[in-house]
Amino acid sequence: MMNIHQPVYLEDKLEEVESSGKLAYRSQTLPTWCPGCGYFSIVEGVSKAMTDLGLNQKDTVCVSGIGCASRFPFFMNTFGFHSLHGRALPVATGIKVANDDLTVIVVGGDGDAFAIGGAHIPHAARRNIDITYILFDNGVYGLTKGQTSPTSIVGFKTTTTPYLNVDQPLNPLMMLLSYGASWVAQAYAGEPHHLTEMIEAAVAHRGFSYLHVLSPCVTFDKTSMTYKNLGMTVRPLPGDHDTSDFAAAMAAAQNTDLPQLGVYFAKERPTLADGLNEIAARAEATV
Amino acid sequence: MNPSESRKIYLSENEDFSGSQSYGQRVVTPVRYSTDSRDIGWVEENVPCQSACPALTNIPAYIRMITEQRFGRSYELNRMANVLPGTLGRICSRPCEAKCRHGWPGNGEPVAICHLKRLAADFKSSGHRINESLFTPTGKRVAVIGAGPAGIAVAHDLSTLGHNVTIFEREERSGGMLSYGIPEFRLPRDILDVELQNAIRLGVELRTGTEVGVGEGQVRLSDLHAEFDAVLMASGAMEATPLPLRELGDGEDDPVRALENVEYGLDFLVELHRGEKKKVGKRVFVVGAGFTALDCARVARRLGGEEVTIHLRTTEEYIPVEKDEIFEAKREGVVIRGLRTPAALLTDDAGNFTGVRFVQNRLGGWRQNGRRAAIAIEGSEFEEECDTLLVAIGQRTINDYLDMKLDLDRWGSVAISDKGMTSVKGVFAAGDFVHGPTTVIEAIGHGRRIAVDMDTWLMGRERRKLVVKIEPVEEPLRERAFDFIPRQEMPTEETGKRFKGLTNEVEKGMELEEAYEEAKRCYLCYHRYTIDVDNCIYCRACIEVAPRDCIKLVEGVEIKEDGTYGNLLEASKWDQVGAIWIDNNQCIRCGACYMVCPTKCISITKNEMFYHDV
Amino acid sequence: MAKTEHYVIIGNGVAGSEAALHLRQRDQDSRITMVTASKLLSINRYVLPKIFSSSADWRDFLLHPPEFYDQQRISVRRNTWVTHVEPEQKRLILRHRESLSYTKLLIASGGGRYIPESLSEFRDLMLKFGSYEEARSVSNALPKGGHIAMLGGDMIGLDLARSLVHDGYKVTVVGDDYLFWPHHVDQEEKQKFVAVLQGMGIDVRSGIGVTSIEEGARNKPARHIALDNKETIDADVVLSFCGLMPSVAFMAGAGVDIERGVLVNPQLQSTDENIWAAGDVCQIWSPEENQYRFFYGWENVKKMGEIAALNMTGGHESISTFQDEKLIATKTGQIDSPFWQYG
Amino acid sequence: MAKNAKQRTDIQIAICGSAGDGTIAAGDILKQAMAKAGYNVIAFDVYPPEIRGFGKCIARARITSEQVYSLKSESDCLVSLDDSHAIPHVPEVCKYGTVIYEDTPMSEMAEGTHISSHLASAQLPYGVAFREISERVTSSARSRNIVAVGYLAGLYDMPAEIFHQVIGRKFSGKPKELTDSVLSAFDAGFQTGAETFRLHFDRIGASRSKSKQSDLVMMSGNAATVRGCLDAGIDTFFGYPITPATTIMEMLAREMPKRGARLLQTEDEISAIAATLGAGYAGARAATATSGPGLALMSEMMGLGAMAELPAVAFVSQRGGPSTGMPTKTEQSDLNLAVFGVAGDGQRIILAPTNVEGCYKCAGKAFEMAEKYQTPVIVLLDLYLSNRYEAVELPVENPFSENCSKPVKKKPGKTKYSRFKLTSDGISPRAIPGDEDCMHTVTGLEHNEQGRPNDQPEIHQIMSAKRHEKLLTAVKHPGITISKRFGDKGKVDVGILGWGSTFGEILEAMIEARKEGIRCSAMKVVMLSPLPLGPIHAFMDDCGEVLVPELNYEAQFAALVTGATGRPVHRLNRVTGTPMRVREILAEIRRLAGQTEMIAAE
Repeated sequence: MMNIHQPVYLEDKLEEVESSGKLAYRSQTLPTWCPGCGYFSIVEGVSKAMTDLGLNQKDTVCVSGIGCASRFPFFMNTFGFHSLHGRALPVATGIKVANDDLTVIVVGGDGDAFAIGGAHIPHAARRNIDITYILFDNGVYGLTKGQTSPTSIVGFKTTTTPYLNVDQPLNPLMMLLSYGASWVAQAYAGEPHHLTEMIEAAVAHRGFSYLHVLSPCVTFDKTSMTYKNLGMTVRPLPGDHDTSDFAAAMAAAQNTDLPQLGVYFAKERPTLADGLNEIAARAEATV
Repeated sequence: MNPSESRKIYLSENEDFSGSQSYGQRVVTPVRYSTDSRDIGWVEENVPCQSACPALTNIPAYIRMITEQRFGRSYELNRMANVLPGTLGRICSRPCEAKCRHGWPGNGEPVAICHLKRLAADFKSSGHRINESLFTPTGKRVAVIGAGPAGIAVAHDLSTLGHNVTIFEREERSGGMLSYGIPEFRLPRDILDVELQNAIRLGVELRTGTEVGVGEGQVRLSDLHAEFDAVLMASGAMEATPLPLRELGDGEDDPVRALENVEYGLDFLVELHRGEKKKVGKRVFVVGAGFTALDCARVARRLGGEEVTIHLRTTEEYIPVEKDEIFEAKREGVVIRGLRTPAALLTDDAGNFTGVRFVQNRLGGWRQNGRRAAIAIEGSEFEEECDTLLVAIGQRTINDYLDMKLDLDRWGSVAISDKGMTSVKGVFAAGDFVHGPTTVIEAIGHGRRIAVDMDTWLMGRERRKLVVKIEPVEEPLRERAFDFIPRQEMPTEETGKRFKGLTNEVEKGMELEEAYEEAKRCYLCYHRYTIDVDNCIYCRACIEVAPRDCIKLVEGVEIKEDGTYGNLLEASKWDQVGAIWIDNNQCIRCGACYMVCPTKCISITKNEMFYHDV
Repeated sequence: MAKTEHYVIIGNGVAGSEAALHLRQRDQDSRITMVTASKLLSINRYVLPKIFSSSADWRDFLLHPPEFYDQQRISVRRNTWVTHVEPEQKRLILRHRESLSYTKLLIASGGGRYIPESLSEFRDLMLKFGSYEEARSVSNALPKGGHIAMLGGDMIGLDLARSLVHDGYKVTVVGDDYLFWPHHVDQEEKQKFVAVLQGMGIDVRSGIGVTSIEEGARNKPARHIALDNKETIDADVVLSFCGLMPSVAFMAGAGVDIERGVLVNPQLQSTDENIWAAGDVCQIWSPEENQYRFFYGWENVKKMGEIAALNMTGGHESISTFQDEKLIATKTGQIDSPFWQYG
Repeated sequence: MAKNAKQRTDIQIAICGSAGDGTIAAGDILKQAMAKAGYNVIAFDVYPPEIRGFGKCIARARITSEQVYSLKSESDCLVSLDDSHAIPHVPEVCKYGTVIYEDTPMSEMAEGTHISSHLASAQLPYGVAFREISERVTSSARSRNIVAVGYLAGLYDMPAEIFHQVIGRKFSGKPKELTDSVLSAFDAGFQTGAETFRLHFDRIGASRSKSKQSDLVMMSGNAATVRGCLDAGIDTFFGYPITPATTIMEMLAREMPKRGARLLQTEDEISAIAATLGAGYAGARAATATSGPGLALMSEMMGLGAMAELPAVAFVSQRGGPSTGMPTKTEQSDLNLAVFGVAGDGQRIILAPTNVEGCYKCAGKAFEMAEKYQTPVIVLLDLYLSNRYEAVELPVENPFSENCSKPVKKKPGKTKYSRFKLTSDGISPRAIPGDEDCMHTVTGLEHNEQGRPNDQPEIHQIMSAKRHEKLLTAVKHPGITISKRFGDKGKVDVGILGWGSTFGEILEAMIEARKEGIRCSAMKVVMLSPLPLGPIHAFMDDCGEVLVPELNYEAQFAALVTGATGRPVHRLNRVTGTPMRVREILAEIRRLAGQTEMIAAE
């Protein structure tokens, strides 16, 4: 906390925020998440990233399913689609296929993604649809008041695992890497600066980009993925990490005890649109 | 000064004293000294007790020391601003308590700041040693006229700054009004004398029994001016204001001085404390509304006055005396009657004083000093009998004893410049001598500022400057439950025992436990909670745990003319929320937000404002 | 169209209630709000002594039934304290931090029990008898035929004493300075009136002071009083009746003139043109006597409520007729006082 | 309490706050404690869909000495934990009723935003420093709700020690400091309440009569459902969280492992019902629980269950629809989905209890029926019933049979086992994996007696008939009342036909109407598919007019009855998301009884 004795003057800060333009990406509705929720950093991160990338609000669609994180589109001043539980990716696929020029950002939680919607992710990833999937992982069901989720740790006590969770949690990074996602990274809600950088890079990536965000649930998780625990364990990926090395990415993704933040893997390859264009081209060729 | 100018001072490298805390390249404690108008403005606005104190006593700091049981340190923190803590802890007029955040609507009662000051003095160890930071001797010589609170404060400060000081005092003892005006049952003399002695022990020469004037055996101002590098006038306001009687013709003698059993309260007290034997009759009237009037009445009760009545021009509501003091006087049997002004003093055929003719008043408009005017009602005169009359309607300064002509202001007091100097180069003035009768703490506070001005003039550069020392605090030091501790009452002597002599102190002092409890009540307003906007994710976790309406979604802030901040402009819509900000005016320093912030973007700093040696 | 007035009345005693009625009669379109610290609608406090002789609940002491207020469109904000008045903004700040704006304000907050400073340290050992709740706690603390000691002996207290003696309780009055307050009686008259009280069965100890009040010993009545003539009194309940102290603490800093009470002209208007005062809280300028003075007694207070209402709605009437304020020895050898005459 | 022991008790207390104020938790402690103290309690909580945020929560509890059937429309006491939400509810407080509110708000309030300015003259104000008391005792404002409960208990002379037990149990397993802190908040509130000068006239009087043997237990409809499952010997449960059914799984998750039974939270409703059918196939008593949207997802699997004749129990707690609708509001609009929501002719058994005790009965009987009739059984609850609390008396003896499966009588090995053998009652003897020589395959395809896929016209005709006819015998299933008539016997002017949670209000309205001299009676129908047509016909024959009140817009039950009987009925439909009001039903009864002028006279 060496910045502690740097003076902070409200007037200067307000001026800075005002002139950055990030407020233009927010809707007028105050987010309804529990105070302290890591999900607040979504709006903050996406707004800042969109500001920095200079994205036009009207050309952007935010899509989500059902869950705490999926409230996100309501708090953004962009096009939004709040769809059904687990079905955000199919909706986003439809939008992207219909209009390739749109920037589509899908936001979801761990339950929405890996439980009911688990079947959809592999397909979105392998098709390399040019969308950004920001997954806020808090390891618990918040909207239904605290049940176990696919990323809950073994030994986690919830209302449906009163004798402690015995199921191994998923490793989403390894899953996504193995599903063939072309850009995979990890960030932490407690480090908003880094999160913003990652969102910027994810949106800038051409193809399916998956950003895994560790985000504490302050209401239903007092023991495992808390700010305190994560704050002590997260660290950056080593400086010499090679983002084109799949094996290195898989190896880094295995370290779940000390989650590493940064870009694990990035590789350009043809997108769904490219494929559709290619099919169109082949079809044309048969005429 | 426009805001940008006052802020530039802070930006200049020379004014940042942080370097003085370094050891090699490593900063030992991340302390910063700021002279930025926004930081000074913050303290003035947010530490209401300190800014209400004419001496700028660092009140939260010394109260905090009491909770840490460091009474000596607490006493020293007091002494940095006010050289007589044990004394002021008993008789201060407490402008701080009137402004205390704990006393704001809805917050309960103010912290007993004054009593705590006394308790720090009471409880400090018998082996306590005083800290002074000393400058090297300058060889300059300064004469101080008057050993009252202002004179003592200046003498002390100038002596630590390395100057050679001599005090000239008319009376046999130093202390001025403290020694001669305040009764011992409010201020024991052993405590006063030790503190006075400590204030001037660093090489100050005290010449008591030495009167400045033009008469035989008196010291002349012009001689002092010639002999010393600088002279300070601090002879106070020791002349009683004459009683204006409606029915007194022009040129008639002042009947207060002419009649037996009629006397000015100030003279009554001064003579009493010089050791003269004073007597009062059974039925005593006191006219006047200040501390002196109250003291006269209470002394009169102790000297055998059975029916002691204070007569006010206005009403109890509007007199500048602590409510506690009024209550104690009433407990001692003093009666207070309002809305009456003496019109004439009555005598019998033999010319003996028999009573007073009063005129009934009604309340008039507000006067500039925040008091009410009283307007006499024509034809409403009535008479009341009494044996002794004490008149204590005010005091004034006199300067006709000087052999040099000093320019006067329109109220007849000596005029001084921004830099404390009179119209004569090298002659300064401080305290009641300048302002007329005020309070002890105002005299001390003014004295300290004049001392800095005198030093600057003597040395040709500023060697002491008002700064804010900003220091990080690791954790909140309070709990919300502390806010519900009731104000601890000062135990007082039983009324029956009070009248055994004049020296039995009425306020008996608190027990150690009560002192801790009272100290815990302090909000520690000098703690400043700041949000790092860059790192904030606007999650409102802090607002959720806030005990009151103290953290706000903000879209702007008022900037005042002097560059300090005014009110926060709150935002209700998400796209206008520029920052989440802590309204330090509402903040009661419970620390709940600090504990809960997920991105650790809230920091606490201790902001202490004082005169710093450059 | 003229702006609708909002009359706010602080206090729901006789003056406040009377004023509310007259305000409604005079101004049908206005809003009327009464603010009171009590949890109850206005109680007829003059019949409170009946609490000792009947099993009635608070509804039987109401001045008007709840429906009355609904019909008259008078909102009574109970359990509500005013902490200060801001005449410039024309609003009140309530203790629970809500504001309440008015166009015209009537202060009828009455008087609270005054305890002389010399007795203040025994404050907690003396019960109050101003409100229904206080009266109920006195009646709960007093066993059948029990002994009640009254310090002071003002007319309010003597009224209660009369009633208690009638109901078979033992009453001792210890008083000198405040005996017969607010009537001024000289020593000779005092002797005469004390004799009347004695005749009623009230034990009056005149000219004697109280040294201390303590909790009673085991198996003794709850209170033990030591007198300065070395006598002692054991009583179940101690009440002090040393006159009233106007309840004006909330007016501090408002800029409206106050001495002991709110200072008003004979039209009951204070020094703020939108603020009036009536009842035991106001000190009225008396041109004849050239001074501000209090007027007590049911008839007077009621009249003040009416006149305040008249003047708040545009009238210009002065307080002129008052009940005779003298303490009277009646032909039948009894005594009478405006305090004891109520409807 | 002894001083009022002879007085009847009928007090309704409403606690209103914002989500996050602990309103529901406060109401829970109150009703648990009062049931434990021996009172009849009916309670129902209303809360918003967000976890936190700013939605309104109300917990209402009616505490009585006599048996009653619904909440009153007027409460005797309102506790406000959030004035903005509570102010609209002030008018529901009766004359001389009390309003208890926060007297030390956190911030300055605009004029008219404090509840004290909204009280009618005849309502009694009790301002309490909830926040300050909580902060003083626990250093945090979080326990305001507990202080409020304590205050209520103190004010109404409720037994503090029972509250202590309830709080202790509620916080068991939590750190001791937390429990102590909550208890001290309760005590501080209690003391304040006990010291408060009382102006109100309603008192906690006698508890319920001691005629019955066992203790009353305070439980919600969902809890009773769970008890029914457990008493019926549930083996497995698969579920997916959805309001308002989630608590069934939560409670089972606590209880089942204790008995060696297994519960799994699956990834969605589709896999939940699939797993339930799989477990049923394997011979387990298996169930799932969901709400309307989940039932919609399960429709496909329900069809499989009907086709493959697999036992499964689905508890469906209805909420406001269609689609996501109003997750925390009650409605009875999934009747059509439950009855008709399937691809093809896929009838199944549907039970709809009318009160908390009925939840227990229907839950247990559902397992018997599923097993006996080899079909999915839907127990149709709704949010008002799931979350409503009543003090119920559970039978001392377990009323459910352990095994109702029609056993395979043939000696194994002699003839080939036909899983779907045609019998006179349509029920085939059923074997499960593990039974010797009874191997077979179940399928969603149409199949013959052996279970082999077969789409011959006559097979589909015969098998369809078999699957429907076997269900008709369910109306005679022993030990369950599937319909019942209340009120006047013989010919009546007005008859009210009701189902589900609304029947409580129907009963209260019918009782009121009879007091007014209207001849009327009411009939509840518990089995909605297949309908008990005999009793329904008999009832309708006796009634001049028939009224069907229900909480849906489309009059689904009225249409069902009309369709089945061919007789017209009067419909009364409300979709406010709240229970139907007694006075609305009463007004309709009066109207139908030709007494409209009486209403006008009022």
